[in-house]
Amino acid sequence: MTTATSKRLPSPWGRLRARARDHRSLTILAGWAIVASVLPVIVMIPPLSTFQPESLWIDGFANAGVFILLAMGLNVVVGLAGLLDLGYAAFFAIGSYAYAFGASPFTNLQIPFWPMLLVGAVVAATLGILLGAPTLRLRGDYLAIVTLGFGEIVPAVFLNASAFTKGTNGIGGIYKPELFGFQFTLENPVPYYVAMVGVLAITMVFLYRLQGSRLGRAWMAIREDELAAASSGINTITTKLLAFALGASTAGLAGVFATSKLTFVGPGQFGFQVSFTVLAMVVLGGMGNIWGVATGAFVIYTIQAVLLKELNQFFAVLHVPILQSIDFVQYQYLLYGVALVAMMLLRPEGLFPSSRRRQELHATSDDVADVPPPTEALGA
Amino acid sequence: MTVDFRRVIRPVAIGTIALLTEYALLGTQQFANALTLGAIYALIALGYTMVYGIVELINFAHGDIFMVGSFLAMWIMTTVLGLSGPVTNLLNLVGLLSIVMFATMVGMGFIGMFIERFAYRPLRHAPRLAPLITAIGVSFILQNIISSLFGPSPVNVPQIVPLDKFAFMGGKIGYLNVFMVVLAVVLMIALQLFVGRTRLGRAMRSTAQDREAAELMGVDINQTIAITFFIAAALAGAGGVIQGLYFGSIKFDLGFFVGLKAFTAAVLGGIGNTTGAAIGGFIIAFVEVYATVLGYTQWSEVAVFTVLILVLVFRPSGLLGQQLGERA
Amino acid sequence: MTAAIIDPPPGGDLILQARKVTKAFGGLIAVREVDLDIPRGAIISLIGPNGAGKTTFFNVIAGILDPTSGVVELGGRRMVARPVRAWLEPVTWVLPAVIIGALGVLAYQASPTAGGLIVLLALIGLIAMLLAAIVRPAWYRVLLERFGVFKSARPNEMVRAGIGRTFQNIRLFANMTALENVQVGMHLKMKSNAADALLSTPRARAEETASVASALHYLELVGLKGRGDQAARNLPYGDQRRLEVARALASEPALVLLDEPTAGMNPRETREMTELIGRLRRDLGLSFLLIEHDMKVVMGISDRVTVLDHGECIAEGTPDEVRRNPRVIEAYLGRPPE
Amino acid sequence: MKYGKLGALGAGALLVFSACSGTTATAAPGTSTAPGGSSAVAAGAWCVGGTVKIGTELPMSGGETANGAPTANGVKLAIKQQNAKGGVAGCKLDINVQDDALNGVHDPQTGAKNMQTLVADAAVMGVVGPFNSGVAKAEIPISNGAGLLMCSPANTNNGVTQPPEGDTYRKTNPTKISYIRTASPDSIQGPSAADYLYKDLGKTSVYIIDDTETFGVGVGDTFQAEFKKLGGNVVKRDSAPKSTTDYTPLFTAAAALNPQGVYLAGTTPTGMGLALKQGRTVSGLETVPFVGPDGVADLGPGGTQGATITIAGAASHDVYGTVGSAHDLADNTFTAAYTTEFGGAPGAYSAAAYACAQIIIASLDKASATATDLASAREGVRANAVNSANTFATVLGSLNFDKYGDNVHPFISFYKVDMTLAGGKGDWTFVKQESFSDPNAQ
Repeated sequence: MTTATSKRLPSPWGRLRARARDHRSLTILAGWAIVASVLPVIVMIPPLSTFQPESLWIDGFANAGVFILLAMGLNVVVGLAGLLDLGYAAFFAIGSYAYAFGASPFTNLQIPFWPMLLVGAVVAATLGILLGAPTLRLRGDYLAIVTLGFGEIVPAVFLNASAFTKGTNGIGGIYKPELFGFQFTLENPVPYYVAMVGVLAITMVFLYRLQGSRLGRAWMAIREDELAAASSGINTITTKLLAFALGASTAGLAGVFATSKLTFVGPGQFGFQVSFTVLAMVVLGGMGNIWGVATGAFVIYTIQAVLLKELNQFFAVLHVPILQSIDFVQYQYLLYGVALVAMMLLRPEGLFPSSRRRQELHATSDDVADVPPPTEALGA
Repeated sequence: MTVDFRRVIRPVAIGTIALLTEYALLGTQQFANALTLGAIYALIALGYTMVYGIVELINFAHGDIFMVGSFLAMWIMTTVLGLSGPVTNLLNLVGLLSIVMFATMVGMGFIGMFIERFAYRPLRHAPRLAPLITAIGVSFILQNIISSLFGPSPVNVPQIVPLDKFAFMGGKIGYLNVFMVVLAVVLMIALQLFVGRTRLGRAMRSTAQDREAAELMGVDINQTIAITFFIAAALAGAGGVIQGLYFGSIKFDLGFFVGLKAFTAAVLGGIGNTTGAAIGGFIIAFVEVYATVLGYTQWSEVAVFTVLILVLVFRPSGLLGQQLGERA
Repeated sequence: MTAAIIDPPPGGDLILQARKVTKAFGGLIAVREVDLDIPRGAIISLIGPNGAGKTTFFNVIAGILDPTSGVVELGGRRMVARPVRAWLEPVTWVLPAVIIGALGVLAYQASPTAGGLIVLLALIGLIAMLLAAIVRPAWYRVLLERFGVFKSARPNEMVRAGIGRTFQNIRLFANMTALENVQVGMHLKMKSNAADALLSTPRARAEETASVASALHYLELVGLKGRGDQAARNLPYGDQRRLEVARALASEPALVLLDEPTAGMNPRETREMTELIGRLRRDLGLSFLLIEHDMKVVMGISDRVTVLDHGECIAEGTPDEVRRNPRVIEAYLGRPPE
Repeated sequence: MKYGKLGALGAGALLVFSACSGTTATAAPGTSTAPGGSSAVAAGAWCVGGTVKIGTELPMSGGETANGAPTANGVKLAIKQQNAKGGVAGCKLDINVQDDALNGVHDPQTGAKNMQTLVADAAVMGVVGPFNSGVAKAEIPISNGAGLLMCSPANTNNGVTQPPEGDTYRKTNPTKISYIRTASPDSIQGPSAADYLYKDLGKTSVYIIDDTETFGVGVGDTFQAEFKKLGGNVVKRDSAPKSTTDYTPLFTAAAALNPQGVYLAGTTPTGMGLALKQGRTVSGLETVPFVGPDGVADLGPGGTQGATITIAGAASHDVYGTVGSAHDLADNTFTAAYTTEFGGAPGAYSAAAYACAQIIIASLDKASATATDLASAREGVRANAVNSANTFATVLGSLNFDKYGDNVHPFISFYKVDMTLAGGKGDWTFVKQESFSDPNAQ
């Protein structure tokens, strides 16, 4: 099919696209390299440069990267496998605490950052499987409420098991990353930015490869019709668990990264708001479309963390008398709510819907009625 | 109507035994506390379950509709009726309560319909998660409107029902507690009768079963869904009234967590099933009170969700899930 | 067209054997003590009026429903039956952990560190057993058998054992392309795992290329050549039925269950489908179990026919025998099958 | 931490400021004279652009607006008053408001980003905030590296400043601390309330309920330890998160154990006002004393929006509270000025924020003598503020800070609610005050 398309498009652009399809991983890496080098230039151009200095923009991009990771991970669970997860922040919390335990004065351990990235991902994946296991028999919205419950339980455990987690005080003074003797500092956001772009690019390559693999097809098949997938030989249970595990491991990565940058972790950082925000990013970006989801995350993070916070300044620049007198900081969540509703009403399929998966989660699978769900999952 | 053992006597018997057991374990005072809390959860859970049953939407803004209801009731009592404290004349009290209850329920009903019209109806044929995100957006909007109107601090509600108590079986029970539970039960029965015995109720049930078929049979889908939202929001409004009367203090962000527990209750009982929602509400309240009595208040949320997960692992459609023929 | 009626091969080379299968939903008995043998290479049809329990029987065979009683054997191996001692299974999860945990508590008196480690070990053991229970690897099933526990195979395990199926109301992966639908059917035959995919190993890439070629082959086989790029939901109805057959074939089954393969088809499409089934049996040596309403198809293609009515088997035999059976005629309201 | 009506500019402070302005004042052409101010003065060369800023880093949106907005108002009031006097050494003051709430909840990540923003704004001389200890722990490493002064009006968690934990936040510049706080740490406030309940009120058993927040758990733990040490009996300890709406079951269970008193370890915005209101209605607790830290003793009279007495209403009798500062300087000047300016009573932490602004202004005034540019002025503010030799006269009384940034001479004042005040709505009345030695002296 690929060859057929490239034959039909002899234009340079078409050839480029065809080549990009044939060498997807390289294209992604190159794309990230371009984006990463262009972004710092863009923010030097007014009006963006008037909001905040460049170093803060770069710092913000590194933070946005955390949410892009989260959104790409949740996309595996919700977008590809069709499992509605409302408690995704739990795995973010697990990754964060994993790093705090591995590299802070609290435990007297100082495991280096890079292996901890892997440890965080593995720990989160393991717990993803454990938390996913009881939910395997559940469908749709029952799954949603149980995952929402897990999203509340995990931070509550970190809060209440204070002997092991310092409870509500949180763990501070966490060590910062180091690379070949080069120490990351809080003053200079550039190393974090570069590292984040690297992690993002590699994660995205991995996710695209997974999506195009046997496993990715199995996820999509389960999303489309679980019973038909099982009847085609797919082990729905392990496949779903793998989706939970891979989604959770991405959140674990994000947690380790965010914590190493913030140097502090507390149980209050992982409320339902985080899960909902990430879900909104996935839906807004266009479920199932990896780069669309990444863009959605970037857009929402920028709205939330930059535009809404700088509204006063923005309207001050505009010199509109009435607007200048309003304190927009007070109303930012009202505006955020309005923005969420407006964006969904305008683009219910998301900004960049993946063309063939536009119908996903449309179907309510009425036709399952005559066949009860497989009853053999756990304990039955 | 014949009394069918499976449908009526058995559930009533199980319920009675369960309640008596709870009573024996908790004692009068805590039992009354749990019932009162359960009444509020149940009223909100009904709204979740009705909306879900008919449009398959987790209406995350429903908890905030409950919150708005409590503020509307407070505003009616203080600004419109000029009340500030207990009303001791029983006739006056009944009259005032009816006015507040009626006005709040109708007002909230219209707010519910309004939200449905503008935030959910345009997305009826969109991917299923789109309305979920607008629901979250509506929740933000409602919270922030209330917080800019009434301020972010807790706001006092005139407790027009005197907080007097009477001695009962070794404990002291407030008249208000009794009123709340009775009101909740009356509203639930009224809802059952409405859904089961009226033309509109039939339209709602048929729409929930198969929207297209219902439409072909001449049911006005838009109207039916709007009425569902009206009733759901009105019930949440009733919950808001008693929340204010009982606790005497409300806050713009109280909706989320109460709503979350009510939603849990709805799922626990089998979402789409109104009886299940009511039962779920009381179960959640009892679990919470248990956690408190045992000294693990900070774990009560964990306990609530653990119960939910355990129930769903063994009954994936909730306690009464199959009864209404849930669409897998 | 008429297919040659072959006798069951001697020596009882049965691919599937269902014995006294009963399935009750609450008080309603959908299938009552139905026996069915499918010899290798045979085409067997299951007919009966609507609501006779045909699809329920199908779902039991496919591992979707547990029977109330009775056994389904594949190649002599018991695959589906009522669960036996299922309550013992949770015990196998918890028992090791409880024993090790108790040891740990005892050890805790002597040395807290050792005790703590043993309790940790118990926890890990518990988690491992739970995961094993979910994934059900071979050793776990052997373990269960040793405890005398029996649980029916899951649908995907039935596919692995050699059964492919289609559905009465087409259940394709509507938003995936026809090619991808067939590739999903090949899932079991592919070996690359998540790690292969992440690293894009040569083996994964080779397998992927091979799977495309193979899927195109299956599409061609069912007559969907050149349709591979189309989303399944955009295909015409008849093509969707064919695609479902291609997906079922992709798992390389020995026995294919077809649930009303010609429902809703026009006469030409019906004829093509009938020919396809005959060709597949001839070329690939596959066995078929059909549910079919179109008597022309049934009588023309089947080696043997089983008739269900109200969940009971009322007749079994060659098409001619069944055609003449008075009970069958009666079941079809006196309308004699032509 | 909560000083509602403690208000009042120390008379000394006023004198100091006007004296400073007076000595350096020379009339500057083109600078408008602020109404009521003494005179306009020319800004020194260090004051690039004629304006410097005080940053605020508080939760300003969503559910925590009630914490942040009135606190920031305290800073706005101080800046307005100072500008009316011609600014600091001729340099006008402005404010840089940052909001650390993300989705309506304080967020350390957002706080850290805000701190970066404030560091990047060269005109910011000092920062008032943060509100939450968790946010502070993410921000101090940044301000420590950049040498920007933070003055928290609300943090009380011991670990923020005190070693060993406090050291982990000051790793970049261990000797140049950048963080001070006006409130007494939990280790002083909790035990003093225990002493008061046990010795002064003569109660030997207590029920403790905390709000699971850093502050509540901190004072709850220290209260509990001290009460037990005194020989008292803690009948039950509960933790109820701020999402709790129904406290009745908690108090019903506790009342069965017949406590002679209740300690409300937390703040009114996180539910302790509701807990008081509901706890009173439970049989057996109608008359026992309820004691709370400064999060409960907000010193707001009944009728003020959000004040403990307003929320608890008639249940506010027999309520006692501790406040982590001296009472003797208090008068109503601050409260009056605040009410005039913002049309409502000050919030719980408004006065403390005002005091922080006073410290930054006084330090800047001192630093302006030697400053050559904004950077040196910023460093001067930091060095002056954290120098324990400098004593600042503030609305909270005189403050100076030890090597970890804690107040050298913490005071605890004790208040009780008198229901006859404020027209029958009830108000706090002063009972006594105690001084403590430096919490970090050992």
